[in-house]
Amino acid sequence: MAGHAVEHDYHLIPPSPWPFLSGLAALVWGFGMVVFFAGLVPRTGESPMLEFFFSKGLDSLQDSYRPVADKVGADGGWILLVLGTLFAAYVMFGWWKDVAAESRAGDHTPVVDIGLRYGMIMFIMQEAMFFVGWFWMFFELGLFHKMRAGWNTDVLENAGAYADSMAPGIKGVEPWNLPLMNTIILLLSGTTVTWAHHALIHNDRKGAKWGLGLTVALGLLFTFVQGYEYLELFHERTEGHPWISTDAFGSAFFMATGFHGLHVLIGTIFLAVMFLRLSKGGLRPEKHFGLEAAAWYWHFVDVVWLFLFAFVYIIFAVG
Amino acid sequence: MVALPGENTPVEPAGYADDGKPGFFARWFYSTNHKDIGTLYLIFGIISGLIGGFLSFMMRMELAAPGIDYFASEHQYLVYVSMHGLIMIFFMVMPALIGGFGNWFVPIMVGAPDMAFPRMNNLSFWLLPTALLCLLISFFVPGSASGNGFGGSWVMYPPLSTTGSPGPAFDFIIIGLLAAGFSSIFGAINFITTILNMRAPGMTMHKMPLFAWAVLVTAFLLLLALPVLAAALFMLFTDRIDGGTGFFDPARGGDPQMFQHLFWFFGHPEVYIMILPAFGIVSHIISTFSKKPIFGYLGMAYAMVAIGVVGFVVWAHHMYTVGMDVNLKAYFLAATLVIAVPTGVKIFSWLATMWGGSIRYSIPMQWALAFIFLFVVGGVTGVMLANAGVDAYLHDTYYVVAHFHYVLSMGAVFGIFAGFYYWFGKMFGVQYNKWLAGAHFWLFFIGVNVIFFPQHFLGLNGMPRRYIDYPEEFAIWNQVSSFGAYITLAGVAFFFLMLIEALLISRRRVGDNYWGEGATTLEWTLSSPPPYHQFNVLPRIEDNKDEH
Amino acid sequence: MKSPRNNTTIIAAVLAVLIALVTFIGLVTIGLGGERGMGMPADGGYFLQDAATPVMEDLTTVHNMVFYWISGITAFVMALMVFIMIRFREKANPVPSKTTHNTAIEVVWTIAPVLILLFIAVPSMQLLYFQDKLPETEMTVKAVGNTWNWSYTYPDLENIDEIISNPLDEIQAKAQGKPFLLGTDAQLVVPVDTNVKVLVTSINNMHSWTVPSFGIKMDAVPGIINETWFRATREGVFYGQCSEICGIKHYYMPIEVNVVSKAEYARWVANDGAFTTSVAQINTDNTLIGSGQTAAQK
Amino acid sequence: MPSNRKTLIILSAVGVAMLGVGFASDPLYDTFCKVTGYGGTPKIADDNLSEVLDRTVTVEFDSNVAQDLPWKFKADQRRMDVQLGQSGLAYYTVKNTSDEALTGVANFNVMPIKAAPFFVKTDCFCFEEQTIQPGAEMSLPVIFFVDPQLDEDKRLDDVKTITLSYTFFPAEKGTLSAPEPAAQTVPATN
Repeated sequence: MAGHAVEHDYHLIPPSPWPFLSGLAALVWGFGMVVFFAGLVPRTGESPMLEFFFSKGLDSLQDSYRPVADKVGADGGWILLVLGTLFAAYVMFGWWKDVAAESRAGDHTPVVDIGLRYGMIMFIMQEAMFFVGWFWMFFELGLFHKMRAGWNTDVLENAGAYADSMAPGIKGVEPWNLPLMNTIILLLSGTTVTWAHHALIHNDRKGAKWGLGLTVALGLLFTFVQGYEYLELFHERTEGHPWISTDAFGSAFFMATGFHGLHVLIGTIFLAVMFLRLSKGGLRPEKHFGLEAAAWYWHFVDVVWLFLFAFVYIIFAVG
Repeated sequence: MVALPGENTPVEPAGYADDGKPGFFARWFYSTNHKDIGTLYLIFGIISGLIGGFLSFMMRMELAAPGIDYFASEHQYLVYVSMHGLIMIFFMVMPALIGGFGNWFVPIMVGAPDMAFPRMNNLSFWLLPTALLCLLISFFVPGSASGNGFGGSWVMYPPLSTTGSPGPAFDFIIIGLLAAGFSSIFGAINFITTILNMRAPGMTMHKMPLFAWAVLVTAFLLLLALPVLAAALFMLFTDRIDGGTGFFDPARGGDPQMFQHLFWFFGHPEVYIMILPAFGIVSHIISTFSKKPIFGYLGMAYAMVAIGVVGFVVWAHHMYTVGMDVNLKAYFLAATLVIAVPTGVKIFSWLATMWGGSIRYSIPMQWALAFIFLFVVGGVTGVMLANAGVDAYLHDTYYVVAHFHYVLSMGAVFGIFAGFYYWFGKMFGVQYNKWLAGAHFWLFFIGVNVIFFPQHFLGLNGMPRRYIDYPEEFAIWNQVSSFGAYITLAGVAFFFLMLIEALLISRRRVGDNYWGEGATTLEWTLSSPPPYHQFNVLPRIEDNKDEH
Repeated sequence: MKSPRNNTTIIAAVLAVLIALVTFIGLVTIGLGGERGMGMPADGGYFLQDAATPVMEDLTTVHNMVFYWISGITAFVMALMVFIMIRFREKANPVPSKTTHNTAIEVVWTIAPVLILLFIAVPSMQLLYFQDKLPETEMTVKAVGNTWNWSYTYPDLENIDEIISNPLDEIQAKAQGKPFLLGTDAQLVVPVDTNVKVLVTSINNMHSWTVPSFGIKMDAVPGIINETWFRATREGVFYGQCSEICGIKHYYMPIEVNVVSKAEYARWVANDGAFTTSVAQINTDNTLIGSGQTAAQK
Repeated sequence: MPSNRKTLIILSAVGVAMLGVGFASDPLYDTFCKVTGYGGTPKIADDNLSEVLDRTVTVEFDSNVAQDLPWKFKADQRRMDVQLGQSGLAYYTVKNTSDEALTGVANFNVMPIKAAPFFVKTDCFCFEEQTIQPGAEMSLPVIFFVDPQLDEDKRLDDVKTITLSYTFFPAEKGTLSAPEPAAQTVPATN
């Protein structure tokens, strides 16, 4: 009852502006997404409200398909998109700063700590389901769709036949090149992050810093290599191998690896933040859930990549 | 007002009046209190319900007679159809059941002072107004060449939602649904963590109230189903960009039917997401007013788990007519029929709970009994629709509309109202006027039946869904159905009268446990309304000899 | 339970049985006795449209069988509820029992639905496979969904042009004596007692080709050709409506199938797709085959 | 902390080795392929090497043109009887009836679904851009065979007819192929 002093270990949080601001940030960002990618193209006279706000970029909707050119990035949507992203970044910074402060203040009692673990596991579970969606799409394109459309039966028996089963026009990406390198980079970073974790447990802060720093560097290297690979693929496209983002396989390839790349970036930032906290004297040997969460997340990203490598790259490999 | 036990006992205002409550803005906008957030969710649900209800009422007005009478264009009608579905599902039922009652009572029922992540809890809420705003904006921006708004129904099948609706209206809907989806995912993480990690000492999983069980299963469904929808929505979004992807574009080797698989992989668990919390609420009400413990508690809990699990493997029964391989259809037929088994266990367990009880027909009990009956009616038509062969006739007819409104509009919504009246005094500290509430119930009960029962006939007679106009042969039953909408509207009016009367005019205070001996869960040990922070000393759950 | 309060128990039981009987008999007689639309919805009808194909006949049988079951279940649950609500109301039973378990009955109500579902599943599966398995078809028609009309072609008949089937507006419909929103200006013509293969596809949005009396509903998906079949057993005009949301005129793209005698069909084919002039007598024994039709059937 | 230092050294060594292997993988793989001949498999199914069975199926040819592409597209033959395992050659003819050069791309599918896995095309014009000058005609061949394994599956005993269907869609501007001289006149993407 109310009269009693608090006798439990749970963490009751005072009112916080961040959730409300997150909602606003999401609104700005969502608006930016729509305006940036879709454009606001009301038919004349149909949307006085929007014409009032966005009169400059208005276009008219001529027929049932939108005009091709000039739509992406039109209407000044990028301003909204950037604003929304910055807003969201600011909110996240403020929010997690609060969390870190609370952790230092000792609010994260053992039971709260377990709760955080549950939360992180659930979060990774939902991320996994998100990738299930992409992989499903991918397998549909690789297997079932071709099944309906006519396809070799022996594809399940060997990978070469599997690659042959694709409809003409679908081409995979050479796996034993940059992708293999990226696989090794990610696997390596998995070991370095474990190293960092163990070093921290043994209160070897220098070692932990080295491990984390290396992991971040490897994460950046991965992103760089991935970017380079994309560049090559785009380049290839202009030279008459136009499969990327044109056919459904290219779509699945790009969106799946792209979302993975996004998660690598997020994970890298996560680890970088942990590195900063570590450098500033945060994260104690007995209490460093932030680092653990980052490591879990990093391992998840790693595992997703292994699946991508196996199914997206190897099975659809071109000779 | 009939004197209910305890409801005339004045409650001393001390103890919670100035229990560290923050000021108005901080309390309602920066809230980290599960009860305040639950209240916000309920208010949000009521507002969305009004919007969605208005849309459906307009549709029924239009359909009352053949010919196009009220709508400016056919497109506008389709926009109303689509938005009615989306708003009712994502912004009325889910916020009210999971966000509202889940937030209010799951922590209390498991004996926790608050949710596991109070701040994230508020994030879940504040993403919803953003999402709803996006959906409302979509009304006013171009959808297709035929007008403003998106008219592709809540299922959003491409190519109608890609090349068929090129305007930004649908992009706003995608963004809105993504925001609502993330809101639900964060909510699900919160509920799972709260339930698994914050149960009071002695509260084992098998002693946990059924509503908490229901929310736990629901949260897992949300956690596993929504990300797939998010992926599908992203695919739609990029497919719609010029020079973008071609997932669903047959010209580029994509497959328009694949969206349906992804969508229904989410969409089918979604219907259980909407109904399971109602199951939980109804279980408590039946038990309370029969003054008996739940019959077959474990069976009830695991029936919900079974429904959740099987719910994930039956999605394609929404797609019997798309041209699937017959063996797949046969599998989905069989799997769908299986769901009837745990559902039957629940129905019979409720009846068995009442058997031998001492039943008091209070308002919540009336809603709960109506729920059982209507859910049975909606459930058995589900068995009919599960038959892939018969579905070739009934698919996309009004029979389907009648079926899912019986289980949702009458299942989920009756669950919501049952819970609302059950916990009204607990949440707001005042009791409703029994007469107004009764009028609400009876008008609503009769109204929805008059709306939806004739729709079975329309479907059997062959009337397809999403039609603004129909051949004269369907006129009679449509007229009856629309008449039901007017009755229901009157019922809704009484709901608001009841709210105004109870909250603003009379303010009859109620005691801690105003339902008496049948109400045994932890919320009845607290004051009404509960203190701002309950369980500063955690309750200890003793072994109950009645339990196994 | 308490010592039986005889009156209450008896009244409750009698009422329950009465209500169950009334519900069941009412549902079954009214539900299965409705007027059946002949090729189109019946006015104010509340039952399936009349069957014009073997598939629809089977479908009706399965529907009726399931309908008996679900009416019975509904009546049973209603009776139970009525009995409980009367017998165990607060006044009649002031002291509640505390029973929470009865393994036997829990097993029963788990097993019983399984058995019922088995009874339902078997004929349902048979219907499903019957619908799906194409018999030896004697002719092929192709229905293509467009925004917003259907077009039909006879791939085997070179002399029949594509039939574009547009809906009739209210005035035209009245003039031609066809139902508004069902009638079209150009029908699909097929012979009676013939296995017809239907190919369904679309050239833009998704549609669904539906003829309730045939028990057919097949989605028209762009880039994908779906096939189904029917064998109309009686002559007449059969109407259907598009059943997959396809845009603003979704309600306004009806389907009209004219089933004619084989002789009439042969005449129609010989006449390049017109009924107007009569053509020389055609031997009804081999009527079915139009000019372009070759040996699809051995 | 000696144990940690040891870990560091081992991990670094492993890391460097892995990176090295990563960078070396490309030339290594190339060599591997040159030696073994593995990897250079052609895209479309190899030649039809299956034995020919007595059982015959009828392959029917169907053609569609999506909205907004003013083409006429027909199979030259309505149907063709082939024995299982026997290769068939069929032609489609597509004609541009508009007065501008247009580019289209075809997709295909096979009915009944259960027979589709056994329908193998060894040469096909699907998913390749076809640009046709105004009023011009083009003949498009498709070589196919029905896998004799179809005979082994009991489910497929009732399959007498297989429908092969192609649909031509307008190719979107600049998305499908590099600009070739012929493709310069891009269709209005609508």
